[in-house]
Amino acid sequence: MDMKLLIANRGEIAVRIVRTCQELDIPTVAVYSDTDRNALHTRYADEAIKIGPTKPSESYLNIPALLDACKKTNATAVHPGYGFLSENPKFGEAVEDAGMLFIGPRPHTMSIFGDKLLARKAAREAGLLVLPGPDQPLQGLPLLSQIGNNLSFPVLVKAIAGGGGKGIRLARSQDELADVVDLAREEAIAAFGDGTIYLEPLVQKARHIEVQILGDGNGKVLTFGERECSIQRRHQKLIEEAPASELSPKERDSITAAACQLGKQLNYRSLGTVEFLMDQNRQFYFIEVNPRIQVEHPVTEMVTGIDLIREQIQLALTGEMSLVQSDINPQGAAIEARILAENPEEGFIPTTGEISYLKEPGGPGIRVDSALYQGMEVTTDYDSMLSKVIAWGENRQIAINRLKRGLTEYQIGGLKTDLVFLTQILDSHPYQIGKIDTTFLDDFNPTELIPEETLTRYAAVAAALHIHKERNFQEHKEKEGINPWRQKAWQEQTNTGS
Amino acid sequence: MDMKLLIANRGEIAVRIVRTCQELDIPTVAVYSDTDRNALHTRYADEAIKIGPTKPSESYLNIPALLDACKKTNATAVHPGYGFLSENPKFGEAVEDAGMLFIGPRPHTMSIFGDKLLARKAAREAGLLVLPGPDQPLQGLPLLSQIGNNLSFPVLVKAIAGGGGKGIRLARSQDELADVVDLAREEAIAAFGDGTIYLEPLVQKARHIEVQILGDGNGKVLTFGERECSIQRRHQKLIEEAPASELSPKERDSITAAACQLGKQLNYRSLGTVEFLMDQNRQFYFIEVNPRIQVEHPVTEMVTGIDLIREQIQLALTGEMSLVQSDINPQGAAIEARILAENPEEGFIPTTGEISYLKEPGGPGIRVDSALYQGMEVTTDYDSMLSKVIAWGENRQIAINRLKRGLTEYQIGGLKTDLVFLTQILDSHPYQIGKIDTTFLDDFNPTELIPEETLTRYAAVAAALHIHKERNFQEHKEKEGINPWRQKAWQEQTNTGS
Amino acid sequence: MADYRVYVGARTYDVRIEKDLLLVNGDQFEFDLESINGNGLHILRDRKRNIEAYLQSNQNGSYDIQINGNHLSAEVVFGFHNQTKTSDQKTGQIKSPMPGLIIDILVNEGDHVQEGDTILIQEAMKMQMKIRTPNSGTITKIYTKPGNQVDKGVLLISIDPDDNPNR
Amino acid sequence: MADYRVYVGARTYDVRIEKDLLLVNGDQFEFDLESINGNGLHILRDRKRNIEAYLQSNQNGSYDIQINGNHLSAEVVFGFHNQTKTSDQKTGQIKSPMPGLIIDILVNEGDHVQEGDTILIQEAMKMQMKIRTPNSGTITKIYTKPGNQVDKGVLLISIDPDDNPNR
Repeated sequence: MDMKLLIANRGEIAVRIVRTCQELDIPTVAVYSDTDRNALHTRYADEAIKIGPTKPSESYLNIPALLDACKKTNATAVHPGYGFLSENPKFGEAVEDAGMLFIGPRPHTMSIFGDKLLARKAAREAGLLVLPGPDQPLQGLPLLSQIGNNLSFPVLVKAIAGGGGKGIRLARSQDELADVVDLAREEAIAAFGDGTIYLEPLVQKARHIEVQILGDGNGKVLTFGERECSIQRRHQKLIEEAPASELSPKERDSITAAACQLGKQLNYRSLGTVEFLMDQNRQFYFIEVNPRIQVEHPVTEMVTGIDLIREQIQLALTGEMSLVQSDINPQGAAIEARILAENPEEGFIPTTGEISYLKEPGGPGIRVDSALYQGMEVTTDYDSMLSKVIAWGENRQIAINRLKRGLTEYQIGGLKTDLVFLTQILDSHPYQIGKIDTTFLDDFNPTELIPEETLTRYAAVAAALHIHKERNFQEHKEKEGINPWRQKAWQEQTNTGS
Repeated sequence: MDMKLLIANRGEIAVRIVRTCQELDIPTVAVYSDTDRNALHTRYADEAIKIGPTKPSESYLNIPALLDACKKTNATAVHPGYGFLSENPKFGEAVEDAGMLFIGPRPHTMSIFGDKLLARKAAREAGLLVLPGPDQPLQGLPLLSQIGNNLSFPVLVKAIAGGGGKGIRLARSQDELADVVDLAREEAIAAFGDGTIYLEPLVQKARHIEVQILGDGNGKVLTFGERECSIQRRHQKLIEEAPASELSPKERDSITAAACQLGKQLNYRSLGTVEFLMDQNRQFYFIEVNPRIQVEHPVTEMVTGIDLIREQIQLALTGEMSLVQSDINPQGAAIEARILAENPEEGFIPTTGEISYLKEPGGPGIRVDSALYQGMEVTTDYDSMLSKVIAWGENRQIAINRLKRGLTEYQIGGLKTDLVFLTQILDSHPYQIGKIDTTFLDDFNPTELIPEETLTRYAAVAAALHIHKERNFQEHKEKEGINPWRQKAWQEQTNTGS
Repeated sequence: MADYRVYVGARTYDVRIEKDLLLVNGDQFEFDLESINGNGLHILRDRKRNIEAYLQSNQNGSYDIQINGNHLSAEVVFGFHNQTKTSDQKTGQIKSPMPGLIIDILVNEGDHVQEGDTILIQEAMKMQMKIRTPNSGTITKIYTKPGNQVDKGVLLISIDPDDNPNR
Repeated sequence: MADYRVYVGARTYDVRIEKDLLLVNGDQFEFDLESINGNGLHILRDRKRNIEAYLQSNQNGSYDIQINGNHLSAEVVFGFHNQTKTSDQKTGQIKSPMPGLIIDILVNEGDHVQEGDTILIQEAMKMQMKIRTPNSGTITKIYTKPGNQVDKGVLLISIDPDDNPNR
């Protein structure tokens, strides 16, 4: 193919895109900030070019720097990945104005979905069921009753520029409302540079179900089926699966049809995800569209056997879709777990450190999408997601068991992660029977997989033995004047001896 | 399940079996020799027990030691893996006599296929086409013409106890025959303790095609389709794929039917592979049966989506097959490449060393079955196969591109392997168009993937820069009395500077 | 023969290591620890299994340990400062548990100390060890000073135990 | 500033490293090398790409290097003025190890030389370098003269080795 692709992103998604390009024989350009100068995506790509300092605003969010990198490397196309500039219409515009291919929706489409109120309007016009609530921003602080649209407390205060779970706050009562609104406005300004907010009812015990679509930009839209992403912390997805375990064929058809309908309405181009909430009456409400590839896309790839990034690139390149709907036949079940540099025991606070040892899982039905490497310095400069493990199985139970097995094999030395926590979720009865909703983690208390006393005993013995060997070695060394660099070799001698 | 499984094997297949057991919640016991005391399979298993010294005859081939390990660990079942004792009827017998479940064919079945002449007879009786040649051992040295069965030179001299490509020699002419026969006899005695040999015609430019079957031991036999393993070095498989790229549906049906017929005839129990040679007239000849799991089984697992080890264990446990033939619908194409501690540039001589750095491939459609770990000492004590990379794709071309991509990501530090050679095979035109047969490697000359001058230049610069930094560091150290342990940190400082 | 007291979270383990013998709180085990690569991965082996234990030793004699993805932190102190009678304890003599550098002395002669107080810090292999007093008592004499390089078993500090039988 | 001569297989590279300048056989590059972990993985970075280079240094200043799965072995000597390996031992052909100026020729046709004798002086990168004969023999022909600017690999002098098999 006559294309040279610059990937305006980092981490596992940049690696992910490079992989597909290598399989398509498309030359790739990685961009990197100071801290990322040795990152995996810079090594796997055919070329790597520095775009600025660590601060995202000066590198991965820096449009001029990225365009400059494109010019320097003669890139003919740009893939934005997810996050960073992936939903920024100005970026897509700038790329296309520079005469390059932007691998994503039209800028105009992005600006619609970038404004949650416009998105609600568009969805309603396409005949989708949208959560009640006014389609205008909240002015001042009227009583909820005055706003009407059967809004009632608790109510969500959302930033119109938000999305992906960011910019959402809950107000439980009228007296709380004032403070929550102020807080939400401040946050929205800080996060999105736009303090406009609006109100949306809170759906109790909702399930998060989303539909993957691909549009050719001329009204033809394919669906790759749905995903369920109800396991969330702070509105952030943690475990995702395909298909949604509890949908009836009828429900599945109706939700995917609705998503396609919205796509057709807008002549949607490229990959996109239409997100819904399913309430306890199994009613689907549109919430938003993510006009880009998503973190959880691999579960769809594993059940359909189709490389979504490949289809996205080929479509951008040829303007034609290489598939028809009947080519897409999801089979079995796939589940993804996100490996985070966060400590679940302490409210998911970010953790940092150097990856001093790494062993990733393998074997049947396991896929690892990772940006980790031994020697990597994990900082808080960027998103805390380090890696994803995805398991496929003929059915959900097999996929669960496989994913548990895979997570158990994962060894990440030198950094606290959520690996054990993820296993505990998969291990829990409610998850195993599919009794999940977005409040799952609120009242989830993990049961230990290994008796704590066993673990602490192992730790105690390991520490004692280690110091003991160090001491013996120290004496040994002083007696025989051994070179400390040979310590390991020496230890192994003594060990084989013991 | 009420089973405790001892795995009488090592390396990647032992790890592979542990993985399935973990997914089935079956406790596992790993056995190990002195050198394997820290091997991956000993860590992934729930228990690990030492069975003897490094020498296979005293550990992995030591039946009393293995039975003793079973008793000590209260194992209720034994999986032999491949190689070692997997095809030894005495072992299966001993295991069953000890009241345990042997996960494999009946000892009687094994003894039939352990004798290549009995195997030929059985196949012929089942109506399979068998290569011409007498069904008795070669006595003395008659003229080939006298032997009849339209045998003609070149002819293969094979050990009846051989198999898996071992114990095969070629005689080109009557004068050569005497020496070759003597040599073959000696080898056979050394390798199998049985010098009996027989003659079989050489099939010119044959394709090696084999069929995976599973029998319930009562005449019910399922097939999981065929594999092609024509890329071989010294009769040893190097790259395998499913399906066989060039079979017509009709040919596929007939060869799988033939395999099932043989299985039914013998009330075959457990997993097995029926191997055929396809000559240039697309005629299939039976050559042998491998009554065990095979190295290349993952390609079948990837196209069928079925865990063969799981089906094998469940069958052994319940006596019932959990599948019917219509459950088995191969899709797409899968290719496996064997990562060997061998140097292709020097006639595949074994290589040794410590794995001082390891990074295994990941991403869509890639599976890694590996026994490698950083710090592992690779010796010549056991088989040279270290790891397998398997790629799946909607079609053969996608699978090839994916496998190439995966192999390129594979980083094994400290040891020469066949990684580059494998990529060169996949990259070659004949392989890409499926023009392959068992003589493929005889006249294969690889083309460099990267210009040699580029590589040597990189190497030169890397070496010079490394020594340069070392020297600077030494001086630096002498000046500032820096602690050598902090060298890396220091280097990073200077690098960020540069 | 060597004794170590190890604190893991709320738990305390007294580990005694002899030639081929290992006692944890008095019970015998057959543990063995082996370094797999230069990167902290170790195999903790007992009669039944091989456990992957990932160790990082911090400067202050404490360890971060990962086992099956669980992160634990262990602090090791030389000697049991419980009621088990060791010669040190009778006489209240604090000896150097290993060859190394005296980093700091946290007490002065005449000070009164409680069992378990850290009284001295010694360094070896770039690991700092807290040396604690096995019994409560009064510091009678300090035989060394920071910066001293001492061998194993050298008398560092002597204490007059409160429960001194000879008193 | 430092000069290194690196032999990789049959090839020879003269690498000059200055502050932010790197010359390979006289051509300028922007290579930089960085150690990623304690296990030999390095990133070799130039203006265009990040190359994973896996290095193991052997005692004798030689390196095993893996790049894209290819195994290469490199031998480094300090300075350019060491015995050249570019000349072919068997045929006794002395070739120019690098582009540069012929300063002086110390032998005449018909002379007998001993292995290791300096027979010619070449200047490159403002540095003079002695070229020695790898084998004893008789000078049969001299193909250049002082003042000549020669490229790398140009035949300069041919020697009939004493141990010439064809003789």
